[in-house]
Amino acid sequence: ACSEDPGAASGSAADTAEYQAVAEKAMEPVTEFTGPTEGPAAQPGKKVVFLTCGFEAEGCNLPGKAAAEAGKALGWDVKVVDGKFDPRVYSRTIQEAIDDGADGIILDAVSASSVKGQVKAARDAGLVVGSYDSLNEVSESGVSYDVQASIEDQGKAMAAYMIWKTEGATNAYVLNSPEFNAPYAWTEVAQKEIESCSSCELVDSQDFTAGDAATRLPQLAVTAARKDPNLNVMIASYDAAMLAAIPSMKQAGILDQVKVGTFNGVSPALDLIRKGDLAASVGGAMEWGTWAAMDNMNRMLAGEEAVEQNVPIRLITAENIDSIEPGGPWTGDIDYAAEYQKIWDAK
Amino acid sequence: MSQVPSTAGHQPIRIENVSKTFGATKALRNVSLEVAPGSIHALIGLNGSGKSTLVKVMDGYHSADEGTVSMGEVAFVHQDLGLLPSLTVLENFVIGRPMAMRFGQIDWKTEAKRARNALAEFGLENTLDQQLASLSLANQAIIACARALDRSRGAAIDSLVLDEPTSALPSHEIGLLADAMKAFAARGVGIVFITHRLQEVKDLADTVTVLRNGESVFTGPTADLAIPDMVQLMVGDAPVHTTHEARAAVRTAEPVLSIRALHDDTIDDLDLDIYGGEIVGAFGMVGSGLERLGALAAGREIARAGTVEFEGRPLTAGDARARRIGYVPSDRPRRGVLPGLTVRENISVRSLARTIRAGGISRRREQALAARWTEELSVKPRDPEASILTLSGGNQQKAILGRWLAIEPAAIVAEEPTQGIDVWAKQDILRRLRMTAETGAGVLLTAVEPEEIIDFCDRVVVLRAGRVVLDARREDVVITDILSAMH
Amino acid sequence: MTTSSTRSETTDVSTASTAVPPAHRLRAILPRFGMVGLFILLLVVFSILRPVSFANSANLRTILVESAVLTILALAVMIPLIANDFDLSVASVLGLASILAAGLPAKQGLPVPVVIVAVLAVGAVVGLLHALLIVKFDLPSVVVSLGTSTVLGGIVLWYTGGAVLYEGVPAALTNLGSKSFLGLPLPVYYMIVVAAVLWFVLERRPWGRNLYAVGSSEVAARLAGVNTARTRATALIACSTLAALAGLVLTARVGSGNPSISNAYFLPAFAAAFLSLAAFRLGFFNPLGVVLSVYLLAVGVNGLTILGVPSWVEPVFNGTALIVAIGLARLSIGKSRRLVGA
Amino acid sequence: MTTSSTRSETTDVSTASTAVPPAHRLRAILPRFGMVGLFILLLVVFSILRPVSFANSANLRTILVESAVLTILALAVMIPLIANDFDLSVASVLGLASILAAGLPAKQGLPVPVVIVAVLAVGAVVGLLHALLIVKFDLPSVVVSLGTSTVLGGIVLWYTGGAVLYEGVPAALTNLGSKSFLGLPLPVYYMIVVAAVLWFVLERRPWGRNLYAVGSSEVAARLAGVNTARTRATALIACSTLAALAGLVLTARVGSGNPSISNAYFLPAFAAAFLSLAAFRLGFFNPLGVVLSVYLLAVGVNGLTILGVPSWVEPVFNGTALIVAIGLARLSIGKSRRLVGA
Ligand SMILES: Nc1ncnc2c1ncn2[C@@H]1O[C@H](COP(=O)(O)OP(=O)(O)OP(=O)(O)O)[C@@H](O)[C@H]1O
Ligand SMILES: Nc1ncnc2c1ncn2[C@@H]1O[C@H](COP(=O)(O)OP(=O)(O)OP(=O)(O)O)[C@@H](O)[C@H]1O
Ligand SMILES: O[C@@H]1[C@H](O)[C@H](O)CO[C@H]1O
Ligand SMILES: [Mg+2]
Ligand SMILES: [Mg+2]
Repeated sequence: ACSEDPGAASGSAADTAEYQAVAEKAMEPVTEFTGPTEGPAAQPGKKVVFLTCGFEAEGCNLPGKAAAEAGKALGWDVKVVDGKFDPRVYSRTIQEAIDDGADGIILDAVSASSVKGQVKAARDAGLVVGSYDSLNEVSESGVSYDVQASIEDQGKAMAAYMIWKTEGATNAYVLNSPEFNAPYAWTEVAQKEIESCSSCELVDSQDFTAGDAATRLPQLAVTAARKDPNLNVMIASYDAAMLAAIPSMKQAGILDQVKVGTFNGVSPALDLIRKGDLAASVGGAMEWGTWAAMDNMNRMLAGEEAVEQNVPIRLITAENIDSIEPGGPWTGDIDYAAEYQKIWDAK
Repeated sequence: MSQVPSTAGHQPIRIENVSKTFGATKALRNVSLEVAPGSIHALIGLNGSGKSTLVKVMDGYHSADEGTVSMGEVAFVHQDLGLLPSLTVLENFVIGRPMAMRFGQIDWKTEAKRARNALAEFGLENTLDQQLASLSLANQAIIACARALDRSRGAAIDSLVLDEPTSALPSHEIGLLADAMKAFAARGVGIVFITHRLQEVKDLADTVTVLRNGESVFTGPTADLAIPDMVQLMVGDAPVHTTHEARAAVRTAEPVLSIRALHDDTIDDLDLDIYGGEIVGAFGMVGSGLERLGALAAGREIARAGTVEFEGRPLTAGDARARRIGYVPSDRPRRGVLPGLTVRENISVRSLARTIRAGGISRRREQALAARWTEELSVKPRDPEASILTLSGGNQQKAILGRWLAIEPAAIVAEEPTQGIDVWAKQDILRRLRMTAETGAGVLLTAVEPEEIIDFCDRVVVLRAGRVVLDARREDVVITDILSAMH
Repeated sequence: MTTSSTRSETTDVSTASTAVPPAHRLRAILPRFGMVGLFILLLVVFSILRPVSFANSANLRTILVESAVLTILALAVMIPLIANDFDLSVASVLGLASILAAGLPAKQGLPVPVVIVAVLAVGAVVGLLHALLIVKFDLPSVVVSLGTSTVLGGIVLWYTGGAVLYEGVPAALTNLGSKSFLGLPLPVYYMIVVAAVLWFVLERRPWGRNLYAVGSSEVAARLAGVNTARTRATALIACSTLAALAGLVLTARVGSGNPSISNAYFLPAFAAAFLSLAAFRLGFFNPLGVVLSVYLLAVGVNGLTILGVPSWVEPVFNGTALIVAIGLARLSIGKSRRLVGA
Repeated sequence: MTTSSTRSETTDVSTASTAVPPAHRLRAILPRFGMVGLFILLLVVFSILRPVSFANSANLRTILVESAVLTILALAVMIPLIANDFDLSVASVLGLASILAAGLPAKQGLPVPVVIVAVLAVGAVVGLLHALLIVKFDLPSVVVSLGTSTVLGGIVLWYTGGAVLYEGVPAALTNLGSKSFLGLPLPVYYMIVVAAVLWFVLERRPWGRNLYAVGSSEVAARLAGVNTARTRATALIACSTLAALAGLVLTARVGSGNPSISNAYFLPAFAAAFLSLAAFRLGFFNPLGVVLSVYLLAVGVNGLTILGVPSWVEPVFNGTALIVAIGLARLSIGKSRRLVGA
């Protein structure tokens, strides 16, 4: 690409200012609970299967743990399943849930279209099929509801921060994971945002799968930067994807050249931000989101409609990392659990 | 059993003045041979006399330089039977030929009936479902013959040619095969069989042909020949009683190897002592126990019962001491050579410890060692880096012997030490073994053909039916004593 | 070759003398059905422990259908194994086939019948290539198929860009995977047909005899008049074609094509094939044994899951079962024959 | 069987007559270094095409270090292969070792030196188990190691719950993977030491010769007085222990333990081991050949990536290289010997 020519046009202070504004807004802590305040009490004795994309991705492992806790709070029999990124495991799990007479299933980062048949079968069998962090279409034969932190806000926040920090001279390399709807959408938004910045350039983008995270991505990330000395930004669909790549990049001395940004705000990503190895991670309050998905499950099992849960997001960077408790993910800054507990305990 | 009426329509085998040369070797010199339908014709001769070549010419493996071969449908059973150990007898029977089909599947009923008929005359009709490997070698050989015949059902078979069909068989099983051959002959099938067992010739054949150096030196009724006569014919004018170069065998007081009450597959209560400094030649036919003796005496295998004492202490399974006993197996290609490795590696495999310098094998010393023994045993080509498989059998044989001479062994057990080795190399090797003996090592040589090595032994023993039936100082016996003790 | 034949040789001799008394005969028959016994035992135990959740037709149906694809693949692996050829590429062929089954209609807009033919053809071509390299050029099957496997993985990556294909997989195709007949989903029938046909050609047709003959000793088989080259070649082709069929069924069932699916199938397919050494024809790879093996493991895993054991128990169960089974096979056939040769 | 001997005999004979002229000698030597030539060629070509981005010390350093772990693992695979034993579990051992290296300090709070010893011990124990099952009980190595591999996978799942272990990997450990000496990261040195030691014991110690002898013909080696059982056993133990070392280095380098990392190492490790058949000692597995193979592929892939070829080219390149290499090996050693036996 034109990357070989030295000085890419740099944006003026004016337009980076608005990017800065967007970023700084997204960096502010969450102050109040934006979710629903009333709803049906916990439906007793429900059996729910929480199917995660795979424990190996911290962004699925974390919701899995949260689902178990929410289950306890609801007094439900919740089974959390490691999907191993394998559609066969997905479909077998759904099938077993049906056979086992479960009341509901929640897909976490699992695309309903990759298991159309089973999802339809589940709906036909009268199960509620919820969807969290999976960006699934709600329909008769598809999922019953979909909980998702704002795609737009997350993508924009990432792009804005990078453009700001590179003074509008962003040369970005994007790692997309088409395997997962939500992360793909986040990077897509970020990508559009960068392309819309006149002084920025999208150098290249590559697709990858969860299986590549620990194997192909380290090499790929390093060579991508080597290939193009002007590269200064790398954005990947989700934290877990880059966790193994960053040590390699660091050793190759590439982190001095390239700012890495990812999504989810899971604990190991935050540690990397503290070390200065990761520039930014946009969190979608994953535990909160999981509780929200469980709340909608409870509503539908009570025969009510699912509601918008307004799961918050936050851009986490060196600037605001100190405001977050070490040793854990970004939780949403406030006690969301207590809020849902209130609803569920109500008589 | 001479011509039976039923032989009408069967064609005889007629071989006229066939000659075959391999480079320098005149394998066959205008050999003529006629085999009448229903007759059993024995073909005998020393190793390398041309028997197999004649067979190979008949089945077209070789084409004759001169002469003509005319024969009808002939079935061949080669030394290896071409059977499949892990399949059943029935499967072996049908494999490799068009099978009877019914409703698109193998018609096992018909095939079984066919096989049963073919095997009935040998009382093997009930083995159809057994795994071949579970049958005795004799029965396997019979099945190979029956199969060969059965194959040519279509064009009624005229003759059956068997190359050393009995050599793999323990003596007590040969009877079965003999009866089988008689049965075929009774059907009017002409039979040619090659053997080294002269008693078989007497028992089975009506006609015998003796080959010597590729020449047919006798053809006639078996009745006209006594076993010693056959031996005489095979050996030729070479004096049967060669004068033995007198030698003061300096024998150690205590035996190096001392075998006591040994019992195993073909071995039945065998005792034998081998002293340091002497060369013992053990002879016997296949099945006499000879083929087991070597591995047991060398401590490579442990007998079912009885002991082999080495330097006063019994050898146990995996006994490290056994590595000071050299062992040259008769089955050179499979059990002797390390295929794919170089001559150097084949020779040095047991001597590496002594080539170590500064903690590592010194290439220089190893090459020196290999070079020395290729020289001493005149291995051709003189190239230690050549792959062992590019050497002729005899040269491979020399290299393997070198492997053991190189470790200055306490004892050497060599099976068929001269197999495939030409007469000069033979002198080298045996002289080498003598030198080793003179260093105080005990040497045990085993051979099916006494002529090969007898003159280099201090003591000869003969095995029959698994025990020692003759044990004498070399000078006290003549070769015919040994041959008759063997048969 | 030399090694393997050496071993078998020495044993003929050793076993030659041992006769076979009828009592011993029985003891030789029984082990063949040990695995059937174990299978039934598992069914009974789980049915007692979980009469509702395990022993209900729905669950058993799930077990049947969920393992149909694996069974077809394991049967494919088994074929060349009989002749001591390893095809390490089956899982990748399944992967490519599954991707094409999803992509050809969606991306290239081909009609389903054409897609089916095309996918099977691709499998056959891979098999043909294997035959050429392994049989004609005498290259080791492990290495060749490892190579082709890697290349096929690359082709999948190229075709999918690493993304799961699920848009536009036509109902005409997914119906073939989801519709039922007499209460059983179609894939179960495909599996049954494949197993039955294989059993027939291996047990009842000359080709099968020849294949086992080659496995017993290629040289001896050739001497006996078997066209060993053609036999091995057809085995390799059949293997790849069946693997493609498995991929086709997978996509029809799941309704999507996943670029990294093959990993999940590689080891289980071989495990089931090897397990068959311990069932019915002891020491021989055999189709019924393969089917039994797959379902033995499937029932075990399903039952354990329903009992609520954690998921790590599954691989531990599978691996242990494999080792125990091969150990029993060795015990019952004795040290005589080598069980697997490459 | 006598057959195959006659055959080998006849082949001897046929070749026996042909003397060895020096010209022919040269033609026999050259192919050994074909792969070195190809390696250099690749380096040159990429340096010309991408003088800046490829041919800079930083990039070459990356290539060196990123493949160090794979090299150690491939060397491990190679050892039992020399004696015709397949250890399919190496990748799983690497996986377990890597997980333990991350988990033992983090979860159990063990000090790093203890962790290192413990992890290597685990490897050795797996090897011991293999020796017992494969050598003592005479079970096929492919099946046994497939079984243990599956079980080890289960243990990893049990220990990690399927999640990646990030927290609490001590700096004392990660330093061993990230610190540099004379400009080269430590893992490179580990790899070099392992390769050098292996080269020495295989080429310069009797043990190595015995191992090759067993590979050439176990029976003949045993009759020649080689303790074949002990030789095979030690080879299997060395293999697993080295695989554990590889896992240790991996964690030290990446700073986390990934439960499914083994998938990624399984095939590449075997590919490199097989490729060594085509370098230096043609037709023999050899350590220098393994190292060269890994880096030949690594350079090819790195160069291609820098040229900007799409990622699917990588596996296609690897697979093709493997097949071509084994083909050349066959061409240059002739049909006489089999290249791989199991
Ligand atoms: N293909 C060949 N090339 C060269 N020489 C050969 C070949 N076949 C046989 N010979 C030689 O011809 C001679 C006769 O060999 P042949 O195998 O016929 O002997 P034989 O009588 O069968 O011996 P044995 O009793 O050991 O079987 C031997 O000197 C042998 O070396
Ligand atoms: N299977 C066979 N088919 C045809 N001929 C054979 C066969 N085996 C051996 N020969 C021939 O038999 C002869 C003896 O075999 P051997 O391997 O001993 O070679 P050789 O001539 O004795 O070599 P040297 O005497 O130099 O050791 C050889 O000339 C060989 O050509
Ligand atoms: O957010 C989740 C997690 O990041 C997971 O790792 C991949 O799927 C995404 O949807
Ligand atoms: Mg002969
Ligand atoms: Mg000779």
